[in-house]
Amino acid sequence: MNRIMKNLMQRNEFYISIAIVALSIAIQLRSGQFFTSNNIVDLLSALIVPGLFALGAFMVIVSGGVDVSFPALASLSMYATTRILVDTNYQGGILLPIVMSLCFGAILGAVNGVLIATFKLPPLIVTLGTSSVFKGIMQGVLNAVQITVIPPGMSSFGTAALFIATNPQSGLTSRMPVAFLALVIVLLIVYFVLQHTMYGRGLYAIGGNEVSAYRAGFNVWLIKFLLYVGVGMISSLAGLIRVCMMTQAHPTNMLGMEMMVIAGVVLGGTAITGGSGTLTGCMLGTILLVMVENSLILLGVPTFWQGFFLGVFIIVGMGISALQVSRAIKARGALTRRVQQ
Amino acid sequence: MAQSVLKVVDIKKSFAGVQALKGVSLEIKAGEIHCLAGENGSGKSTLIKIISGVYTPDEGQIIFGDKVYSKITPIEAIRNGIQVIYQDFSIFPNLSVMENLAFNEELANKRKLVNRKRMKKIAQEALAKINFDVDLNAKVGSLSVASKQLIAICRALMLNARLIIMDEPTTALTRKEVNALFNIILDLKKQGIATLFVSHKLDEVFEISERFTILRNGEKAAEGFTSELDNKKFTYYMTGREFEDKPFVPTNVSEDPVLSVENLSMNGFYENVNFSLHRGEILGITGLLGSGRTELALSLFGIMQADTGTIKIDGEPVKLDSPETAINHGIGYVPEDRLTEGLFLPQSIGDNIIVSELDKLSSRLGIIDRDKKKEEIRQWVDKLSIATPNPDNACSTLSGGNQQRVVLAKWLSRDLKVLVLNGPTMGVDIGSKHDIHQILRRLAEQGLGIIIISDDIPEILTNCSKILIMRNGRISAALTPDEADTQVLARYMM
Amino acid sequence: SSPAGKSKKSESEWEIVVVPKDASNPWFIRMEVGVKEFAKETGLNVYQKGTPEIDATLQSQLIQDLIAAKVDAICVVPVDPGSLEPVLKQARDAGIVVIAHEGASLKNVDYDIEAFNNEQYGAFIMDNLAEAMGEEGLYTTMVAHVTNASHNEWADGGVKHQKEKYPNMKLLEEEPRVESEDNGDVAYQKAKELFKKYPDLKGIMGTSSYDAPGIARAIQELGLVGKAFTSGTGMPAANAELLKSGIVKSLTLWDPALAGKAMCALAVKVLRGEEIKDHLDLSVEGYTDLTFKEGSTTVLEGKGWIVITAENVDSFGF
Amino acid sequence: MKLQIKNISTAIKDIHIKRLLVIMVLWMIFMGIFRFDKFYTLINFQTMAAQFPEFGLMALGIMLCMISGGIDLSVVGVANFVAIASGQLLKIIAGGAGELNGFEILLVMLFGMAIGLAAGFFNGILVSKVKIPPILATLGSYELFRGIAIILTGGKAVSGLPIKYAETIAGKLFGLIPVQLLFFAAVVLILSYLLNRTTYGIKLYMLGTNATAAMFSGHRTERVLIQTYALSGICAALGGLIMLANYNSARADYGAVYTLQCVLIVVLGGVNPMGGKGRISGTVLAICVLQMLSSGINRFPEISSFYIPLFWGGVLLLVMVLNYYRENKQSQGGHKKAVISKYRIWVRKSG
Ligand SMILES: Nc1ncnc2c1ncn2[C@@H]1O[C@H](COP(=O)(O)OP(=O)(O)OP(=O)(O)O)[C@@H](O)[C@H]1O
Ligand SMILES: Nc1ncnc2c1ncn2[C@@H]1O[C@H](COP(=O)(O)OP(=O)(O)OP(=O)(O)O)[C@@H](O)[C@H]1O
Ligand SMILES: [Mg+2]
Ligand SMILES: [Mg+2]
Repeated sequence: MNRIMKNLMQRNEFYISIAIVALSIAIQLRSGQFFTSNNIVDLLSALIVPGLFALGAFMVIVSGGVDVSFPALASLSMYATTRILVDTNYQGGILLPIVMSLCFGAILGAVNGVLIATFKLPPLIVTLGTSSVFKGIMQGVLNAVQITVIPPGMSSFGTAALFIATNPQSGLTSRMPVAFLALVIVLLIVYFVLQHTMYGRGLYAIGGNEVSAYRAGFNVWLIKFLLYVGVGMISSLAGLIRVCMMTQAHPTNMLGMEMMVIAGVVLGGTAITGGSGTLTGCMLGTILLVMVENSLILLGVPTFWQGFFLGVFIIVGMGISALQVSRAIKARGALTRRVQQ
Repeated sequence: MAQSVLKVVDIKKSFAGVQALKGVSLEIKAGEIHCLAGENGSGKSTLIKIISGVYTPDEGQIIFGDKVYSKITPIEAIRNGIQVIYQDFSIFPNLSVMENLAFNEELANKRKLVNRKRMKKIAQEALAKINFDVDLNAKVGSLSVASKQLIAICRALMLNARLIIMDEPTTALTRKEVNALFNIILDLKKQGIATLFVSHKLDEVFEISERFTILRNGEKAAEGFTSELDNKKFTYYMTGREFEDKPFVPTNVSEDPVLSVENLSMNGFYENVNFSLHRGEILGITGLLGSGRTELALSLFGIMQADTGTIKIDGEPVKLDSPETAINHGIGYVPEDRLTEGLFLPQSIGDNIIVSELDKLSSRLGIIDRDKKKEEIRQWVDKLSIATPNPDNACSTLSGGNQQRVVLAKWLSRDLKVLVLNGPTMGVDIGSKHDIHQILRRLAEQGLGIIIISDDIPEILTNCSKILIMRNGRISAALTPDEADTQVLARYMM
Repeated sequence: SSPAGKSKKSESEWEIVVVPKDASNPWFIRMEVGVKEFAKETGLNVYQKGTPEIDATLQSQLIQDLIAAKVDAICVVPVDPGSLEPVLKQARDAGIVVIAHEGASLKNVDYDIEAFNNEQYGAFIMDNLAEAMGEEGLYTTMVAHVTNASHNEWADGGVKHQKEKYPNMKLLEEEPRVESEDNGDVAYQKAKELFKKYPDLKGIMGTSSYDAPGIARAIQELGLVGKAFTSGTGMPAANAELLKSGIVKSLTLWDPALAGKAMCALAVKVLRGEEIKDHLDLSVEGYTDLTFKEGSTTVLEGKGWIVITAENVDSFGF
Repeated sequence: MKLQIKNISTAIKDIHIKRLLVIMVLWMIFMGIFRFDKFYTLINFQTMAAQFPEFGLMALGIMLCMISGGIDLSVVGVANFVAIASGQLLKIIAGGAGELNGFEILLVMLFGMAIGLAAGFFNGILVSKVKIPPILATLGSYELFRGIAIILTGGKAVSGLPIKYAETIAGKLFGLIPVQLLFFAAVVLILSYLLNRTTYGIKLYMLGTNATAAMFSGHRTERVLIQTYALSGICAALGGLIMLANYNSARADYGAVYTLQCVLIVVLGGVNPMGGKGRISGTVLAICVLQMLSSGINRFPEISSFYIPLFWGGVLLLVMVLNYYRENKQSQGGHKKAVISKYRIWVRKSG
């Protein structure tokens, strides 16, 4: 029991969970609305898109990189998909749009992949560049504008509900979107890949030590290339889901999400240096940030104070986890790389 | 005659203008223990990387039995029974022992899915081969250096290795662990597994190897049976020079100690440490890994703080709370690992030399006097004969021995009272090692107090005028070189 | 205030540039339609050029570039009127004709055309909301950003109007103004939170064209159709389904294409040196009888806004 | 002077700088062929020179932080915060009459710079003492400064400033040289002196190269970091003060696009995001290239401004790929390099 406790205390997930619980209670106290079925459903549905992005960002960070291009990539691919379908007056179901956006995502991701894996360029710089290029293609070449009427198959998918949660007191209802399943499925796939395939272990391996990975016989090029292709596909899917759920495509309103998504992943204990981090932590960190961003009104933070509050939250959250880490390092004497026997 | 496991013929390789290998051939026979020696930068690591498929040779052939390759990939090398233990161990610090051990085999078998049961079995079998006991789920990064090395060895033993290559396997090990390693190598020999290893420590070469190959400047300088070799010849083949190692006799010892340490303790690291150092003396500290000597050194340099006790400089108690205060009190520290702690590799050699004396070369406002700086750099490059065409070149262009001289120069350029060196000649070849020892002796004669922390027993015995042995955070013995020899030291260490 | 015959060049050499707030908003894409039409009708060199993102500094730099390129007239819809004053002054000093739209507070302009008065427009949105709410109940206002000038003027106008005219309605004191960040998804999330936290909340007055659709989505999902209401600005085609579904009763707008055309037409008149006086006719629908705002010699007001409802939404053709 | 020339000639040898020069020359030739009369005018160059200082100064701050191995994403937040606070002070000093003298302008600028210094100091503490990864520390502080700016103004613009301020700072010296450019040039000179001639410069590069070794060399690394972020804060503050003059108003959301643009500039200028490498001349050149590209594109009414980011990202990627080919030609031993290119960006290893 004691050992379990001690083990728990050393884990970042533990602190994040405490933070989530504390925040929930705070929201409950301030609004009386947190622990209602429909509020929980609302939060889960708000989690879908950031959650998908976070999964992609997480894998890249684990591999030792940083990707800031996923919002631009998702925007371009969802826009291209929607534009083509609207222009051809597509009336079918959701399958084709998904396949199309996955293809676009794979192609755009491959651009990142080639630049990073083949030319061995730093991922941050590459994705800064491609994010600019993707944006330029979308707005310059494709002349992107808001698309307000999307194919019926897409909007019915976006508004379809798994179930509807009703708050018995206020009578408010919230829809659990079918799209939530996409998050669950991708989460399961990513979990499987990371934990149960050599490919996934390879990601951790190159994040820990790329040279060793190469020497051990991992195909580093392929691992990186496929990583960016996969992340491109996940991001694209997120973009498409967002379009479906909003029943309109807005080319630019996902841009700028990257930093918050990365902040969530790192908050969840993923080392930005690569090689370590758990999927649980990643999701918990994301949930925490989504909760904060979507509960400022419930918390009663006045509009003018919301930016300030968010800033303080990030700094304090990061500060605590950073201090925690450096304390752990000190305790282990890693500063002097002391040998533990 | 045993069949050959590996043959390389006429290998050439060059990097951006440096011809690292100029046509080297080498043959390893089944079960033989072969030593590859040479000065820093003579091309040993390059040759090993070519054999293991990390580098592609410009010319030449790699032959396994009857298969002839002009280039290979790491996987092909592994399939042909080649396993390498790199200088940096090539481990994954972020992953578990089990994964570190099992990856190579899983990859060689082209497995796509992770099977923890199978991996566990592989790992357990690997550990069993050398009777090594460690928690399979521990993160390798949290283990001791020796354990890391053992893991690297275990990993190499799998996959029916026929040749195990070790690049300077003993740099990070103490004598006890070296003995264990040698037993393993002999065991492997019995199983018909050959070992090729690189080392700078002569006693080890003689103790374990049967045949040797010596490289000089990318060419083969000599090869043959170790039994036909002696210390002098070996050194001569490597360096083209001859050396004589006389024991150090301090000549210019001050009356009062320059540094005295009284009842110094740091909870969990070391306890009740007492010693004093006079100007002109060279004090040696040795002990096993984890005996607390590094922490003691770091406390003298202000990076770690002792809990109780006093440190006195010239009889005055001082409070050392940062490297800066230590330096201001005249204490310098040459760290264990020059690559990560001592040098700024991509920066110029010159800047590396003057980095600790910036304020001496600048006005009060922090503006650097360029002429003074240039003169200072030139002076130290000359004094320590650092081999470089231009001190503006990046420090990474220097060989290991020369890099170590740069680290020394960095400290000597300050007017120090005490210089602490942690592993001053780790990974440095005999030639440079000798030069560095001469420099240290000269400095002592000029009135500097020197502390050397080292695993290299001969180094301690020949260069120190006093020897402290640490065990479990305490000083277990204080000896003079005449009272000490390898056995005595080992007894106090364990 | 303008000297006659501003330009010495022949008309075919004139270069008239319309600078919108940004280039991707459907609103300004609609404006460009009008600008292009004007160019085609008159054969003059008239075009629209926007910045890739909505940002006051980028807009100001674009105008500086246009000054350096020595264009003849600049028609601008300012992101933030205050920030443009210095650069518009430079433009006028360089002899360039400056026409603004939605920039009534600007000083350094030849003329500013307002489809309407901001305060009145806000009042009008409030009327629509009040009607939907049955002139009673708790409401709040939503803007793109609290830093956005015109949205906040509309919202202020709306609130003022409510206080005067609808005594049974009440502004939500705890959250009198929320931000949608010009993002339909944020509008949706914020609206959901508001309705959860304040069960009595009955209406949200939107301003940005992303607000009403986002709020409507929240109303629909929370099962509040018929119990909570919204109103705001929006384009017909974009909101046809929403209006027809009955969640939103009516939206207000003016046609940006016509506004764009009107700016260009006015610029041409000024360049030609024609006299600008009350009851000005620009030959553009809704701008055929412009009058100066009271006490102003630069602000011309039209009769401009349109209400779109389920009935008329299909009749606009945009 | 001799040293100066030597500096320039070594800078030109730097491949990054060479490439940027080539790009700039090609673009100037292109503009000369297609839009000579609209580009090669005094007023156009004056306009460009008045435009880039505000974001150029922010880019210089980011450059310093990047050399230290970090980054400063809060510059725009600092700039707006400073502009708002200084704007409010200007109004108080000038009073109803709107009178202002040179001394008062100086005072306000010092006030603004002091705020920038404090904000940068705060970032420095977060990065060096609390050890938050710089990318996140400064992202958080960006939100924080922006939040404070909104609280100060209720989100509204600070306007109605005494015109004297804008006339002075956004004016032209001898009716020819934009005053903003003078500020920028002064900061460039000071920073290049700091980086090349002072102990701070060496310490900064060393810290960015290897923080552990810097500590073992007796440098007070935390202090160097704090100084660096504080300098970045001052640069951003100057940028904010110039914005205040350029727009004669201040608001919490001016220039939000600058953050990413500045990071792109700095990287394109050849600064290594892992730290330890980068020249001020590269950054200045990259700023000029960006300004010429975007001003140039604005000379083509038929090309949408959306192509600016496309060009910009394309140039960045092209330069990087060219570098790859060059370095690869030099050394085939890709794997030693792989160790170095092991990407540890924006992160300070603790200890
Ligand atoms: N990737 C590389 N790029 C450029 N030069 C290299 C590279 N690798 C090795 N060299 C150069 O090739 C020569 C041989 O280096 P190598 O590492 O093989 O020496 P070594 O004998 O292993 O030395 P040490 O004893 O220090 O380990 C040296 O001059 C070295 O600087
Ligand atoms: N985690 C690690 N990763 C890589 N190298 C390490 C690590 N820990 C130690 N080393 C290296 O191993 C060598 C031995 O270091 P270590 O601190 O274990 O020895 P020590 O000085 O005998 O120990 P102590 O001071 O605790 O008695 C050094 O070269 C050190 O740099
Ligand atoms: Mg070697
Ligand atoms: Mg140690």
